[in-house]
Amino acid sequence: MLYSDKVMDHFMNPRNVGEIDDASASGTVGNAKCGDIMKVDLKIENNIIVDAKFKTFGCGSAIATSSMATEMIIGKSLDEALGLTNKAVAEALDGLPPIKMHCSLLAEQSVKAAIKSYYEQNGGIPEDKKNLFDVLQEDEHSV
Amino acid sequence: MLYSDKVMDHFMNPRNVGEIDDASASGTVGNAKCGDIMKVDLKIENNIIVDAKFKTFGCGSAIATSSMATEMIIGKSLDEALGLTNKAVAEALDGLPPIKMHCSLLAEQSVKAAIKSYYEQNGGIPEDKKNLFDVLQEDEHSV
Amino acid sequence: MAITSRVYLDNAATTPVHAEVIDEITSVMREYYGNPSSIYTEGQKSKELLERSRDIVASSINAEGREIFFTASGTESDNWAIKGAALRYFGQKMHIITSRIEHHAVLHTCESLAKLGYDITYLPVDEDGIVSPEALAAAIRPDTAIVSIMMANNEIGTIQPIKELASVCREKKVLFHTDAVQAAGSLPIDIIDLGVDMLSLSGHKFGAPKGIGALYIRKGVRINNFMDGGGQERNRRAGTENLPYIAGFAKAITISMADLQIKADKLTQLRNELIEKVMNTIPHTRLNGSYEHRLPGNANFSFEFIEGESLLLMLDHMGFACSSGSACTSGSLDPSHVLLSIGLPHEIAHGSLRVSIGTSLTSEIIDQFVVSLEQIVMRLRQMSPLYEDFIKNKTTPIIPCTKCYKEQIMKEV
Amino acid sequence: MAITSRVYLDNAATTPVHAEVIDEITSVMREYYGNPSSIYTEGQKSKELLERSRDIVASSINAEGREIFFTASGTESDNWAIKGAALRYFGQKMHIITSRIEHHAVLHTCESLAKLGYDITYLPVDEDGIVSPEALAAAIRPDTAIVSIMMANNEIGTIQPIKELASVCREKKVLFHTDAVQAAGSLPIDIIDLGVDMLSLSGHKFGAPKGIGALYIRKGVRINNFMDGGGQERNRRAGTENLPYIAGFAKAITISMADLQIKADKLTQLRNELIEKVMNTIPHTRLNGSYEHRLPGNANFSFEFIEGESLLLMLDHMGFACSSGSACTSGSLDPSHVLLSIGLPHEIAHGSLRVSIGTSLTSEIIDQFVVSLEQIVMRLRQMSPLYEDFIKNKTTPIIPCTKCYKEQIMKEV
Ligand SMILES: Cc1ncc(COP(=O)(O)O)c(C=O)c1O
Ligand SMILES: Cc1ncc(COP(=O)(O)O)c(C=O)c1O
Repeated sequence: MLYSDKVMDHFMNPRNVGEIDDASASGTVGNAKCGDIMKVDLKIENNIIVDAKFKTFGCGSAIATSSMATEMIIGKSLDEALGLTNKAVAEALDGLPPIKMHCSLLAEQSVKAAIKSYYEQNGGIPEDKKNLFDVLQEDEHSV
Repeated sequence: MLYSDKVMDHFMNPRNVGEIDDASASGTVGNAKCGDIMKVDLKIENNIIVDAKFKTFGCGSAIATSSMATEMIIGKSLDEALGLTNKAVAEALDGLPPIKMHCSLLAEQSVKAAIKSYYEQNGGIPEDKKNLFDVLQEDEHSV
Repeated sequence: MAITSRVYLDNAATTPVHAEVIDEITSVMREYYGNPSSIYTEGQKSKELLERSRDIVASSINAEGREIFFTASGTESDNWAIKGAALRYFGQKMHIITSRIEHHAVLHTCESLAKLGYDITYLPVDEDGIVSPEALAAAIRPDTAIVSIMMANNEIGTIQPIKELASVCREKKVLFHTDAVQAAGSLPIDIIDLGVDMLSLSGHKFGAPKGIGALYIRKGVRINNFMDGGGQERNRRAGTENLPYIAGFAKAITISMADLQIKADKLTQLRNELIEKVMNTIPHTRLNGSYEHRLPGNANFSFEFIEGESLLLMLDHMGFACSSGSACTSGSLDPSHVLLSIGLPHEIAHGSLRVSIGTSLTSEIIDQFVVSLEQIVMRLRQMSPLYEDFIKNKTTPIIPCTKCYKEQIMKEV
Repeated sequence: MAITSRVYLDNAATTPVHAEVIDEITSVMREYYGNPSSIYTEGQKSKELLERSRDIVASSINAEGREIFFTASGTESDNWAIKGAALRYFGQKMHIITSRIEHHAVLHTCESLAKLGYDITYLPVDEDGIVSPEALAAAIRPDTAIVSIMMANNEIGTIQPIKELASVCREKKVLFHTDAVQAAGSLPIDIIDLGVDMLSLSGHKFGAPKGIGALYIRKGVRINNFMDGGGQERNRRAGTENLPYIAGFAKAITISMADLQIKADKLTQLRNELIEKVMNTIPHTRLNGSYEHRLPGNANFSFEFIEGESLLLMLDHMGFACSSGSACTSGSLDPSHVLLSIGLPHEIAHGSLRVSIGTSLTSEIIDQFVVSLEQIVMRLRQMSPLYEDFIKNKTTPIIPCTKCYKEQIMKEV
């Protein structure tokens, strides 16, 4: 198979699809031109992500990584969530075909974009965290 | 099949193989370098070819055309034998593969070479026949 | 909801090998092992079957045996035709004309020639995917070595006016090649009528296995060899002949040509039914390609707001095998060059679906398919941030909502 | 005198397809129709078989899966390796080195590159047909793009010192390709040990059908694509994959590698018996090629005073299928370039016979064969004007009359 069973499970039965009406922050990366967009809404309380929902326009692995990434950050502190890497998401899915690795980048980026916007609305990005958001420029996909 | 039944018959059971001890004339054309040599001995009485024998080093069609050509000239006058063309030999064999047509040229040439040598030993080539021997120069095979 | 038996709707990608063709290939593998170049009995037996097969293929496109050269694929036929013609005039005629919607076997061949210094003109197509003979005439230059325009497109099924295009080339004395890989088995091919110089075929599009093709080269047309080596195929295509597949190719072309018109009519009717049902059921759907000049078995849709690969995966899960022009299925970032060339914006091209049907399709299966398709498209739209924006009135859709299909037809006919 | 069952002694030309391979191919044709590039179930199932087959082929020559690329023939592998390497350096490195005794798939490829401006060095061989590593070292220039020397010769069976030749190239940092089409199935191939950059294989020499080959390309080696088009074979060899034959190729290579040494020993013994009997029975006979560095199944003789095609035809009539380097069987005026390159005069080269045996040969059949061969050679000599000249003492023979064989061996070992 092209994808692992875990990818197929998260693709066919994605967790956390949807929107959060009173989201604390939201991040969107990718663009339709390139064939993938991911939007993530976060509900943050006391620096803890208490809920996350996503919507994704994209291929099987884009949807599966969106699902897995939201699963991985719910219940985590912002610092922990900022530590989420695309590699970790892909590994949690039992791997992705090499050609699909860029889709997992999208998941990492959208979470970071949401947290960045949360910081910006809440007193600015802490100086020691600024470099963590470099990844948002790394990929041609970023909006 | 590569060859017609008639070619195969004349190849497997060639007529007139051998030498004529008291040949009136003999002609050899081709060379070993090119992979085919044909030698024909003629017994001529009163301008009639009463016997013909050949030896041939060459491929299937070289042997078959040698056999057929000798068959075709036995009992013929020299004038008639000089009219033997490679096309006629090939046709009498129900055709040859295009790539093998040059082998039938060898048969025509060797008969002409023998008759030429007969003329040369018996008062020279008649003026009106000279052009008939042009074919002996035509082919790079000629000795 | 997954159906038990699978429905194969990707006949443009490849077809199952016909049962009779399998039998033919198997028996040739068993009984004809002689090398056709060998002069002994086994070799000559093989040679005879080879030439018989060649004559069958030739007569099915109204050509002569000596104009048919067997190759190992449609790709090889395309490579040979174009590189063979171009390299023959290396240093003299360094211009090649093709279209923007050719198969990669043609486009990438042209690109590799460009690296050797050739200048390539990629003719545009209209929104139906059609190349204009006038545009071709205008593009031909004194140094044009070859023109290559496909007979029918593999994604959107558009059929080109090959006869007109070939006549432009004949008038200007430029070689004309057509990739008829998708056409063969669906459309009648008469090379005398078409007036082409070269024509590519591939067996696996009409019931032969993958790995056998042919190139028609009109007698008198001289191009360089592509496969250099032994003297096979009258010194023009080297390599020991693949006799089992060649015999299978002949068998498959015979079968597929046998009741071509009946099959084509049936396919067209089923295809139209499918198109009608899909377009009437799913809003914001577009039919890509020409309605009129279209391969009988081809339908190609774009569903706005969703991406093609996820659509394919879900269809597969439901038991349907289809294809997409989505970038993700090809491993590139850009979606199908064909869909972009007929003017689709990237986001619409990403959400495309090609359904290429066979004659075993029924109205019942079409209905099952459309039900599944509708569910899947709805599901993916519910997941799509683009659809959310549209629903929240933040954007207006690119593909109109309803009756798009009928409007489209009205415009065309 | 014709025997009833035929004896096939032309395994170097092609081998019958192995029964197990036929079954494998047939079942793949039946059960794997999905295009390996398709993402749905049928496609992925095909893809898995494709990759499994690739790994099998890889491990049989001690390579990695990603170093194996399937092609449609040995000819294609040779074309790709040489053109791919040469064209990558078009305009920069315009020199190619090969040997005089390569297969036409290599020689004609070089000739077609010569037309594009490449300079070709054809290394000479010694009387056994061996290329000297020193001569190769001396021929390499700063602008040498690739060296191609075959592993074993298809006519005279001579095995080259590939390891030494490859090491010369590695030292001088020049790409080295070897055509191992004749070697595979007869000799062990370990690409790590050999140290080659590229290696060509063809299935029909070891029980797969004609029309499937492979090119090993060492990881890290970059050459241009030859077959341009779709993204198959990791974007390096376009064309929908011929899965039935690919699976058959893997099966055949597995079978042929299984008891390679046992088979090779058996073939060598039978081959030596054959050589001994032929040489002791028929005067003025020469064994062509090396006695020591020789493919186990190959014997190649020249019979003075006679021509090869007539010999083959008569042998065929007697039930034996063999081959010759006679000009007449190739349709040219010159006999085999291989026989001329090892120093045979034209007239001796014309009278050559290649016997390439399989393991089903027995001493009994060898005896029958030698009886028939002797009769035929005698008959043709009786018909030959060259023999007449010799008998009449007009000429001296080129090949000594008796014990030629024993003298030959003594000289070699
Ligand atoms: C040494 C050698 N190289 C290349 C080839 C060509 O292989 P194929 O017939 O598969 O094209 C052959 C046999 O035909 C061969 O013997
Ligand atoms: C239009 C067109 N040309 C060329 C090809 C290549 O044919 P093959 O897969 O036989 O190489 C295909 C299909 O793959 C095709 O659809």
